[in-house]
Amino acid sequence: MKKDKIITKFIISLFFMICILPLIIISLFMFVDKWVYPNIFPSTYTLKYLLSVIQSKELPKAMITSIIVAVMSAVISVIISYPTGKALAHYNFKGKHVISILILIPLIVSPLVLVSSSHINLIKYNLHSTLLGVSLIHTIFILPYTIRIFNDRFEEIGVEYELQGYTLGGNVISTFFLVTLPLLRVSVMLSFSLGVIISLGQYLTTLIIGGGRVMTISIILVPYIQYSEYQLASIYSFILIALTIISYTLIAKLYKNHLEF
Amino acid sequence: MSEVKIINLTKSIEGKYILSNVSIELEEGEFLSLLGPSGCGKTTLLNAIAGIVAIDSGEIFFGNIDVTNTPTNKRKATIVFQDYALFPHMTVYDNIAFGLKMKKLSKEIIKKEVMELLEVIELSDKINNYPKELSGGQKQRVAIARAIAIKPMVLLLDEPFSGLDNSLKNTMHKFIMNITKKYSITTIMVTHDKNEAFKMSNKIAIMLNGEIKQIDYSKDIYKNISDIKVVEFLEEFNIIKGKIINNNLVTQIGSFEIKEKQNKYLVFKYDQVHIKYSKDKNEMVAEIIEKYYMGNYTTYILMYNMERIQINIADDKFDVGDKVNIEIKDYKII
Amino acid sequence: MGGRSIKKIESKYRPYILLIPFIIFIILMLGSTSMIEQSLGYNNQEGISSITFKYYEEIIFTKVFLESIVYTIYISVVPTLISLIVGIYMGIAVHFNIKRKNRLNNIIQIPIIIPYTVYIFCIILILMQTGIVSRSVMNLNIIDTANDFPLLIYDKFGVGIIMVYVLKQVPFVYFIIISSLSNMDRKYIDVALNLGSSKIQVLREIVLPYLRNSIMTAFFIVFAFNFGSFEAPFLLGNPKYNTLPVLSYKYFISSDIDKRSYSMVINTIMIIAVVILLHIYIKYNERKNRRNYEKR
Amino acid sequence: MKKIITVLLSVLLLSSCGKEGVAKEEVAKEVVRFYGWGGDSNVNNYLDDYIAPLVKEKHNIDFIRVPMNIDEILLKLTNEKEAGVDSGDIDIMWINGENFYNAKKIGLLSEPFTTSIENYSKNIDLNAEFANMDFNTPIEGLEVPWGLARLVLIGNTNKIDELPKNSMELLDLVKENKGMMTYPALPDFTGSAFVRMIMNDVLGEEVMANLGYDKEEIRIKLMPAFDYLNELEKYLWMNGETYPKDTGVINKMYSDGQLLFTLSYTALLADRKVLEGEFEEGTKAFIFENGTLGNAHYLAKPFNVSNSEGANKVINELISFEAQIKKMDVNGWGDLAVLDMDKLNDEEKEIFKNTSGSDILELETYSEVDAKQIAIIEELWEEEVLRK
Repeated sequence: MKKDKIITKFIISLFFMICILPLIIISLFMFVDKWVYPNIFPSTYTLKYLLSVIQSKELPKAMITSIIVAVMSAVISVIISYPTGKALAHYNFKGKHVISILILIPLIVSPLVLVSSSHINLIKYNLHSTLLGVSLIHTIFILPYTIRIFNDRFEEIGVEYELQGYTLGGNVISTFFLVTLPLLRVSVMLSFSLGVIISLGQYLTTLIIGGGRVMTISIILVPYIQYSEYQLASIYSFILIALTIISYTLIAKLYKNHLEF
Repeated sequence: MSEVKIINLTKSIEGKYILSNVSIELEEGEFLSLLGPSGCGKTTLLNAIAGIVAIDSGEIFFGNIDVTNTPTNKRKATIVFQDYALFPHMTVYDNIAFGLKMKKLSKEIIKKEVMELLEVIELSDKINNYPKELSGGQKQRVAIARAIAIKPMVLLLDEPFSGLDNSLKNTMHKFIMNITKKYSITTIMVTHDKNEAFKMSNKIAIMLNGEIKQIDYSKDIYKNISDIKVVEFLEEFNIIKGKIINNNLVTQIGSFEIKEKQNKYLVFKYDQVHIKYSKDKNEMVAEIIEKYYMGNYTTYILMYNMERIQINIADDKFDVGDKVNIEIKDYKII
Repeated sequence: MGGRSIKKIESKYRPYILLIPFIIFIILMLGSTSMIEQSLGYNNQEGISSITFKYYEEIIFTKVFLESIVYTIYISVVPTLISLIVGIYMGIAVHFNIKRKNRLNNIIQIPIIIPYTVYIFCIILILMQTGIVSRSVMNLNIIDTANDFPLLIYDKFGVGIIMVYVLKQVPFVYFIIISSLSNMDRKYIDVALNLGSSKIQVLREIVLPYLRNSIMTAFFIVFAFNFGSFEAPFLLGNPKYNTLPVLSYKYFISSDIDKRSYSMVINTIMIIAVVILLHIYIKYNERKNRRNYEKR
Repeated sequence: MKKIITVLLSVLLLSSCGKEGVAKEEVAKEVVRFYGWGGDSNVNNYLDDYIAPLVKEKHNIDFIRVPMNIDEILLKLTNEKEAGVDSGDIDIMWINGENFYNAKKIGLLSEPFTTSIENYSKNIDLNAEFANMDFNTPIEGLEVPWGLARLVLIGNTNKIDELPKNSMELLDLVKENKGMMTYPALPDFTGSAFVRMIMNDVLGEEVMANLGYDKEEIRIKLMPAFDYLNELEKYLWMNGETYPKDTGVINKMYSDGQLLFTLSYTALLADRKVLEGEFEEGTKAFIFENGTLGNAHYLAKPFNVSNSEGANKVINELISFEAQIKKMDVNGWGDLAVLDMDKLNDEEKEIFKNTSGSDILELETYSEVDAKQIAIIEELWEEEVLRK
């Protein structure tokens, strides 16, 4: 077993380095002024990029918009994927096969196509260039994962608890709130946080559906990545990561103090 | 007026009949066992009575109320699943109180009822524990207490003892018999173990692929047995096939006078046969080929005119190879 | 949980009621079939209303398109296999060797939290010819000028793209493996060991078959994502070698408007390809599950 | 349990008001949304820190800059046109060359509006070629020129003693310094301009002036240029195995010393980067003796502009004398002005003369090819050079 232990420790530390290395590099590049090629550490540092970003009036608005959109898409995704997951796990019905294909379409079809056809639809419902419109388009890319989470959890707990609730006199609503939902609390939290993460990372969807009115952090960030403005890209990347980690740990806290069943 | 009345219940899935014309009638407080091999539809019948599985046709009456189309939460028929399905996120107290909360009773009444039940099942000290902290037997008692709490018209038990070891089974048998008698609850239990059925219930229904082949008081099961498949299922009878010659059933071991024409089998229980050493040559003679010592009785396998006969008797002095003649005390022609 | 006497709830309407939010959402968002229409030549801007397969013929047999198919398969399969192998190895290694898992699990979650675009940016910083790796290699004077450093991004083999996918997807696979291993009963392994099988045999005969289902799921989700993903190949790819989504984007965005139909053709073909793949996957799953069900 | 429901409900409330929040703020103040490429922070700073306060103070208009590439803008407008949106988000869009042709063709642009822009006739030479034709597509008052672009090559004079004056000299230089030069892969805007400049230099301006529109014919006419480019490719960076996506990457490689040359459409980029310390001291911009490619970039309004008045006012400010001069400032953006010398008063002429870069405007420029031909050239380059 000794040899195995070393290899595993090596793999884990390798991966630890790969997960943390990007963070280190990004936080380093935020302050780089000049970094002549061959030397390992930057030649001169500067705060001017950081200050310019902090003072820019777009930043606070973009952060708030990003959070609102992320939370809205997470909520919508949970509301849609809970019943869908249940239907797939606990019932056999005719169109089941088609639905399970439909769910995976957003994962496979190139995002541009989805965005375009949705854009036209959203315009018809006058939802284009609104926070709700952007949250809806983000939901498309969140659903495949969240439906999967609920489907697996429903299959795991089976139908007996729910039926037991009914036979003991509980109606649909009380059984939902007292029996099924508590058992699903973990999945609700997991899907919610996954929704937030995926939404914060979206660019093309927010750009086209948001039409410039919905300015999230990634809208500002991506052009800087594309055109090699490394300092500004690092700063906005750092903000995006910080935003994601904060919302993730907040949600994780919420479900941590409930017993895990 | 019977407490539970089921008339011609049928259910089929993709053309295959799961339940075909099942009819049962129970008085208040009776304990019926649904006995049959696995996959014979007894669990589906139980679920149908509980209202969690839809049926194609037939009626179900609790007392004089027609509950055929009543949704399960209003049907007042509680079921205890095979793995108990105790709500993992609720304490023992909340589990038992669940049904009462649904009836929107006041807190005090619920508390009184639940404490009383906890006394009966002797688990008052486990009131705030979670199901995963209980043993198999304790879980079952809580599940039953939860089912009884709302005073159902009928209690349905789905193979309640399959997960328990033998010693625990006996204690649980007694527990369920007492508690159902104490609250005189009409109970239907599903089991594939015939000893359990005979021991616990006063009525037994033997089910084979979706049909109730025989339904009787436990003591009359053997007396009124009439279906060869039931005989085979009970595995306590020797079955000898014979030919009918002018209203006599002639078999290898003798011919017997018959009443109805279509009967073709001579059946007799393993313990209804006596054997003794054969002195007289021309009497019927059988040879013992196998011998098993079964604890409180001995099983002998005899070959008699190429018919294989099994007998269970207390006497263990016979040996393999002895020649004996047999005497059938009690038999039936089916 | 013991044998389940009842697996599914029988109800004619309830499943459809439960599906209402999903159906409404899909209709609201993807109602218009303009994509498929455009691929068949119908383009209401231009007023071409006749359905023609012209665009299909023109694009399918071109060298660019065929090369792009091969490249897309290469770019989706290679990182998927690497992520699976590394993810499975790590999952098994951690599960059986390391006790204090949660601190580790938090760290390995980080790549899942960091969005794709940020990861692409990090890979650029690390792998570009004047990046971190090149600087360290330079200081060990293995190479003497930046141009000697091999091309790892914008290159033919898409090393940068594969790195991004692997870094993002190994934790995903790892978590699928860890979660399914956590509810695997230890006794299967003890029995196998007791019967004299070596560690390798236990792995091959017991652990991997047990994980087959989650490995299949992980493979499918990761492959499907890589197959259709756009940002990494677009930002890190070589202009000569385009994956299908990038090619479709180039036609979609190109200044020549009626090239957009080519893009729709590509997207439609991709959807068909994946729906077939999905079909096989679901049939495989059902047949396998049905067999397990009967065996019980 | 209760906590989760309260969380979910409060979030829903928060989010619903979020939507109103955005809309309400619109009504109070007048807003003009400027959509354009957002990749260069100097351009962004010019708009955010100079133009926005200027427009706010003069017209009380809130100038909002939205970073969006022109092809995504056209995509958005096409979708909006198909779905019948008559009042969209875009007020001003920053459009360049070949995209104007497509936008005009499928009717994404607004009614002609240049006449209602006061500075248009006041500051710009109305019969200048760039004021009437954009890549050989008649402008017809649909867009206002905002800045002039001259393709310049940028060389590191510390390492090259004599800058090349034509494509042949460039080829020899690149042969000597193998792997120290590259250009962006087409269809990048600057890459495409570089290839066309080489074609003008190799084939001469008359061949480029009448290429016609048939792909095969153009292929034959341009073959010598493709031979030159294939010859050049052997000595390019990574011997032409790959071409970077855009000039951003090439500038970074140049500043890291990987390349001896870079190129840009912003004539003053070299001086600006030297001032910022990103490029070495000896970095000089230069062009070939027979001239370089020049065109303009423009400001246009979409068919569904919501604040047309506000947009006109902002455009008017953008082509005002002060704004154009500030735009040329080497420490800022360094983009050449569209001002017409004769229309300036003496004092303005003085200022204009000694802002650096005004001399570049006198340089000889080739006339641009037609937008449709650019698309064909891009296809041919991919077939003849990239995939060869």
